[in-house]
Amino acid sequence: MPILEVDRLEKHYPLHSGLLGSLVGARRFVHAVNGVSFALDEGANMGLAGESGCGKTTTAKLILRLLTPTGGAIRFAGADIAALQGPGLLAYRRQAQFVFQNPYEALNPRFTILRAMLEPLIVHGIGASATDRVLRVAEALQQVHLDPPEAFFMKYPHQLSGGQLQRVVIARALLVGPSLLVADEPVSMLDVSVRAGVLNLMRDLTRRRGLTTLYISHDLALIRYMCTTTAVMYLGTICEIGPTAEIIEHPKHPYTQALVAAVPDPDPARAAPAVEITEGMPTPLHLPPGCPFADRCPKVMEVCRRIRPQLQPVEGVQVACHLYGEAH
Amino acid sequence: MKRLAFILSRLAQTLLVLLVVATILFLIFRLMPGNPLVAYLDPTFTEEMARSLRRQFGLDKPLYVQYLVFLQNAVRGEFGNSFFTREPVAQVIWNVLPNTLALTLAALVLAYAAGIVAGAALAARRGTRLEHWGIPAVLATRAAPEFWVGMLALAIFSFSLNWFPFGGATSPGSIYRSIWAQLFSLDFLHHLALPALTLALYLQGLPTLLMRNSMLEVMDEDFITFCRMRGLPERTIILRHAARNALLPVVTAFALGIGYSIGGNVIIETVFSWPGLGRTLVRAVAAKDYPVAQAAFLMIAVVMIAMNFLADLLYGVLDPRVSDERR
Amino acid sequence: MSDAERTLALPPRWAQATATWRDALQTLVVVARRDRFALAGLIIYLVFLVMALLAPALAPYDPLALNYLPDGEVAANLPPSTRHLLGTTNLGRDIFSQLLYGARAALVVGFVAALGVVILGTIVGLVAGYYGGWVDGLLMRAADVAFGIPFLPMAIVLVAFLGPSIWNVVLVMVLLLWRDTGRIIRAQVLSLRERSYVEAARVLGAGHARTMFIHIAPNVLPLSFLYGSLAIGWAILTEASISFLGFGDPDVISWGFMLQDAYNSQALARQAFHWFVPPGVFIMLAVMAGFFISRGYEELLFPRLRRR
Amino acid sequence: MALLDVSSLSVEYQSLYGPVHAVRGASLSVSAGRALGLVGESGCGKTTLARALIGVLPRGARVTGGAVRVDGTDLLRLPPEAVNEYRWRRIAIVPQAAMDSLDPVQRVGDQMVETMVLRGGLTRDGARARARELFRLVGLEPERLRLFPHELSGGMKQRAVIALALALRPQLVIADEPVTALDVIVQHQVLRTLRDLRQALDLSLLLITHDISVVAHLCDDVAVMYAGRIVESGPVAEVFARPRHPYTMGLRNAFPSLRDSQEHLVPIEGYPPDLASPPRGCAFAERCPFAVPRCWDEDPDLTPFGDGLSAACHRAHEAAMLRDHAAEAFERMARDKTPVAPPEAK
Repeated sequence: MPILEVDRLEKHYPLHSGLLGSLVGARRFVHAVNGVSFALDEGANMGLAGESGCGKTTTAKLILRLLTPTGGAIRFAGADIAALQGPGLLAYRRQAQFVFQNPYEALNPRFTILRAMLEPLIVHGIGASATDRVLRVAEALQQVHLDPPEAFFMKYPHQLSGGQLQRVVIARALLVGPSLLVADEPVSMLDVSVRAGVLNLMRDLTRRRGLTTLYISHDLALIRYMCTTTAVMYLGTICEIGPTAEIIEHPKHPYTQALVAAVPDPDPARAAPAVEITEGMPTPLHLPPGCPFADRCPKVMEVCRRIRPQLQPVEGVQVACHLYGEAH
Repeated sequence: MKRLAFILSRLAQTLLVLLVVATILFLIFRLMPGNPLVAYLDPTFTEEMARSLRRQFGLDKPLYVQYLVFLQNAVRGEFGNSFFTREPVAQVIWNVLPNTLALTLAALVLAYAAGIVAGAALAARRGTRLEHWGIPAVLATRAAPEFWVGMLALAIFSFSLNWFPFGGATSPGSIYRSIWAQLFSLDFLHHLALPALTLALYLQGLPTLLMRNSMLEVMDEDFITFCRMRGLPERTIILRHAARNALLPVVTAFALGIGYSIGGNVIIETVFSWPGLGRTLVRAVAAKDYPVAQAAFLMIAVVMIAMNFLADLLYGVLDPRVSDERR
Repeated sequence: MSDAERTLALPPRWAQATATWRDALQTLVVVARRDRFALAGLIIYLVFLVMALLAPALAPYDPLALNYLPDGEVAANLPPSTRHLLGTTNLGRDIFSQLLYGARAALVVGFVAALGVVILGTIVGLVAGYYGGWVDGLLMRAADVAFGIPFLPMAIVLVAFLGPSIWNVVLVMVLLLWRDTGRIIRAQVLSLRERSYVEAARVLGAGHARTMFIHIAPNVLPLSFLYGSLAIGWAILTEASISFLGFGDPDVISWGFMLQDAYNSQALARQAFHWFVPPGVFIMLAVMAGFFISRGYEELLFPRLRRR
Repeated sequence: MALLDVSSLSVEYQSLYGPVHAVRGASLSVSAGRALGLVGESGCGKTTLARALIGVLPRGARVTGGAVRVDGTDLLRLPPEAVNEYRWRRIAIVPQAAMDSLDPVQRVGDQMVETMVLRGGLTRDGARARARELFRLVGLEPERLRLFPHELSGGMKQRAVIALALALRPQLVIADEPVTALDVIVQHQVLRTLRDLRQALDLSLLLITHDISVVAHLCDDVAVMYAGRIVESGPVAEVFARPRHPYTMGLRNAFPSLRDSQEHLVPIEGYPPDLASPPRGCAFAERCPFAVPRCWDEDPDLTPFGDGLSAACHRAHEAAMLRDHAAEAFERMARDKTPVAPPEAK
């Protein structure tokens, strides 16, 4: 049974247009996440790719219960997490942890590293004594190669570099012994020369502990390096999902094709064939009844504007596109 | 269309605030210790007379009826008669309102014109001696009590040098054909000068400091750097790009500043015996003349909230981002 | 060295939460060192504090007592002399002694009102900014209304109804002035809430109260402190204004009361500058001290405004 | 002769903790019609360098040495009004924060017209016509000239700023991280617009970026910057295929590639040095697995190696051998956190 099941997940935000607007106008909604489904087996990892505004970060925050869904369900080990309250929620928070995009902001500027690391132990009541907790923190810091740990204890976040901070964030997430780790653009704020170190560290630690991992990134190259499965999101829906290698080498959905073609390659010899689509994703405000990508799609058909395509198996992956459907 | 919606929503908000302020006022005057009639009722009045008076003022009805009557009267501008002079309250208020508006607007215009120029100058002279001592000097004008500055001004310019009158808005015995004739008479302006300058001296601190901070901030913005990179003349950069953007927060402050200044009028008008709303309020409260006090207070609130609303609209015109804002 | 030994070698402060108060005081020292005006502000407050505490010992006369000349006449309207450093009032009271006692009213009103304003404003701002939604809407509409009330007129009306006492003056200020601090703190909390560390606190299991008071509050307290030092000035100024208008506490000698006394006793016409100049200067100094300290603090918090 | 020739440029700025040496004797040149990519990590001084070229440094920063020659004239020696002859007419810049580079309260078109009237001597009508033409050139509908900046999307703002940069027909455009804030697909399209413009207008381009792939995509030459200096430069294909500086070698292994499934990333251990107190020797020595004692004492100069290639490394002559060991050596250094013993040099 999969450990994490996301089932037709939806998150709609009401759009505020002032006191008067809400009285006269019909309420409008931003459809940030609009029917996302996927499942992760224990120990599996998946990359969630897409441009900014496609709903990938919202999906992550829904899974972590930082937001509550407006539709659909998220089941962790079979239980719906939307209903969790109090001790149940606390228990779930021990299971699901997050690595933030911006390590400079993920640590409270007024807490020392030690204090920040002790916080989850205090909240969850982990550790028999103060000394025991400090020892756990020291061990966790060592695991992310911050050695010797006590050299970092009394430091404030602004005294560390981005790479070191992200290691602290990872160590803190692992401190409570989670089984699910979600990482939102874990290296995009870091200098290029230290990115590889953090990526390798995350790969080693999650594999060794058998963690279920969800990486969220706009960078397909990073996802290829880190993940065996990939889902591509567009305007709040998954348009293609399957084994990473297949998706990147033989993208099926026109959007995936455009996305893959747009990635510049460090090797000038391997220029990818360009795929023409119009610039800029629309805001998820007026969702067309048909395929969300129809307006920008170079291969758009009449049916695309009427019927929203569902994910269906095509050559080892799942694609939501009418090009691969039965005749309409 | 968007702009109209913006204006309407601001208007709705403004009216709501006004309603709440009026309600608070009503409650204060009805629920505070001491019935509004206590001051009016003489101990020699008989119980019978007191009851008939209560009926006359509507105080025998339930509170919500009194409230509705109050609102209705407020909208119509009916506030009854003064307890003491027996004049209709509306008359009292209308007589002094032009004086207050003249004083406030004169002072505000002076203060903001001077403040914006001074603030821009302070920003341009960043790091110089002018800035080093100029800012504490401006702070001193904000810290000095208005009434004390007014007292000094009176003692020096009126009592000692005899340049200006000791107080009031017109010389005793002056008669004018219309209110406009009065407002633009030399005599009136002579009376206005000292209080308006005193008030302006106090008010200029806020726009001066804000304009300076705002200019400094804008001058560090990327789009100003980009103007420099394009080699635009410094004058154009400062006047057309920096100052226009820097003015935005000053306009917001103008809105809030009006609040403080109208409130502050209470003080200035008292010092200079200026026959305005503020002095009327102070005297009415001191004399427990509740109908006048209530009306004067409400009028001050109306003027203040209305000016806030106008400043809001002005901001919407100056900054194209505001009326489009979606949140 | 074993892990346990290493732990024990740590400084004893290791488990301390955050040193907000120590930070605030340390920052104050830093501010005073960097900025001569801020240092001047601190010194002004210290001098006033000494004046207020030692007023009975320092004052040569009872500030409310009528003094008589050796010939039995009331010592009214005397110019400054060695007997009466700043002369006497029209009723023969010693102005210098009144000035010393006035520091008491100023400091009590200033500090108590500022503390109240900042505590109320900070809590409102924290709660509104953190919870958002209807809680925020309600609190911010309340702030709008507070901004829609003309401050000084309302203060006069309330004090007139509640009775002329120094504590009513303080109460009125707290009721009306929390709005500025509240709005600023809310804006700050809104921006902090977007920072990942607040979300991190939630993901790590902290509840709402813990997130608000342990994780967010230390980050807005410097701002509260800044507004607090400004509020001291406003409160002193407001108390003076209310006293000047004649709604002050008749049993408490304040600088505003002295000015009212002078104004109503034709001191202006008599050119008795020795009577009405000193109290005004003292009010100004007290208010400026607050401005200077907050400005030094502001430059430290928002380096963009730094003069260099 | 090179269109732009920067030699030994140094820039420092005042911080609270004393002077920071942001650019420390950087040299590079751009020939007419060529595109040079300047790559480096954040904080390496590439943006400061660009701002020194256009002559608008941040407050507190000043040029402390070197020369910036355009067609042989040293801009740093010219009086300010003479510099304006070059600024925007010969060299224009698309700044790093292009998103925030337009005045928020003025229409985009007015800002373009203003520049052309005040700096290019055009009439208002002439400027308006040219603005429409420029907008079409960068792929924007001319109707959008009437909009305010906040009404444009990120990609459109970027294009508008590019159009503004082309307003006075410059020969060289400096583009500082022109696509960093944009989404992948928009990024791709803006880059293509830049490439098309370069061909159509015979522009020279100085492209500043942290992303090696973008350089590979768009540029003829590349200069690699580290800690305020250029450590290696030359034709793109040559430098990436056969890097001579260990930093470039390290970077090559530190990026994931989309089209390579079997790779293993190797980080460069450590962090760039603090430029408030730059090291005496080679700034990269601390992170370099091949550092020899000389590297710690003596800062190597940028030395030409023929074919337009230059590198600043004491061991550049052994580059071929070092390259073979690079992945392994960086890996070992990352694991052991100490410089590995350098392979014996003969």
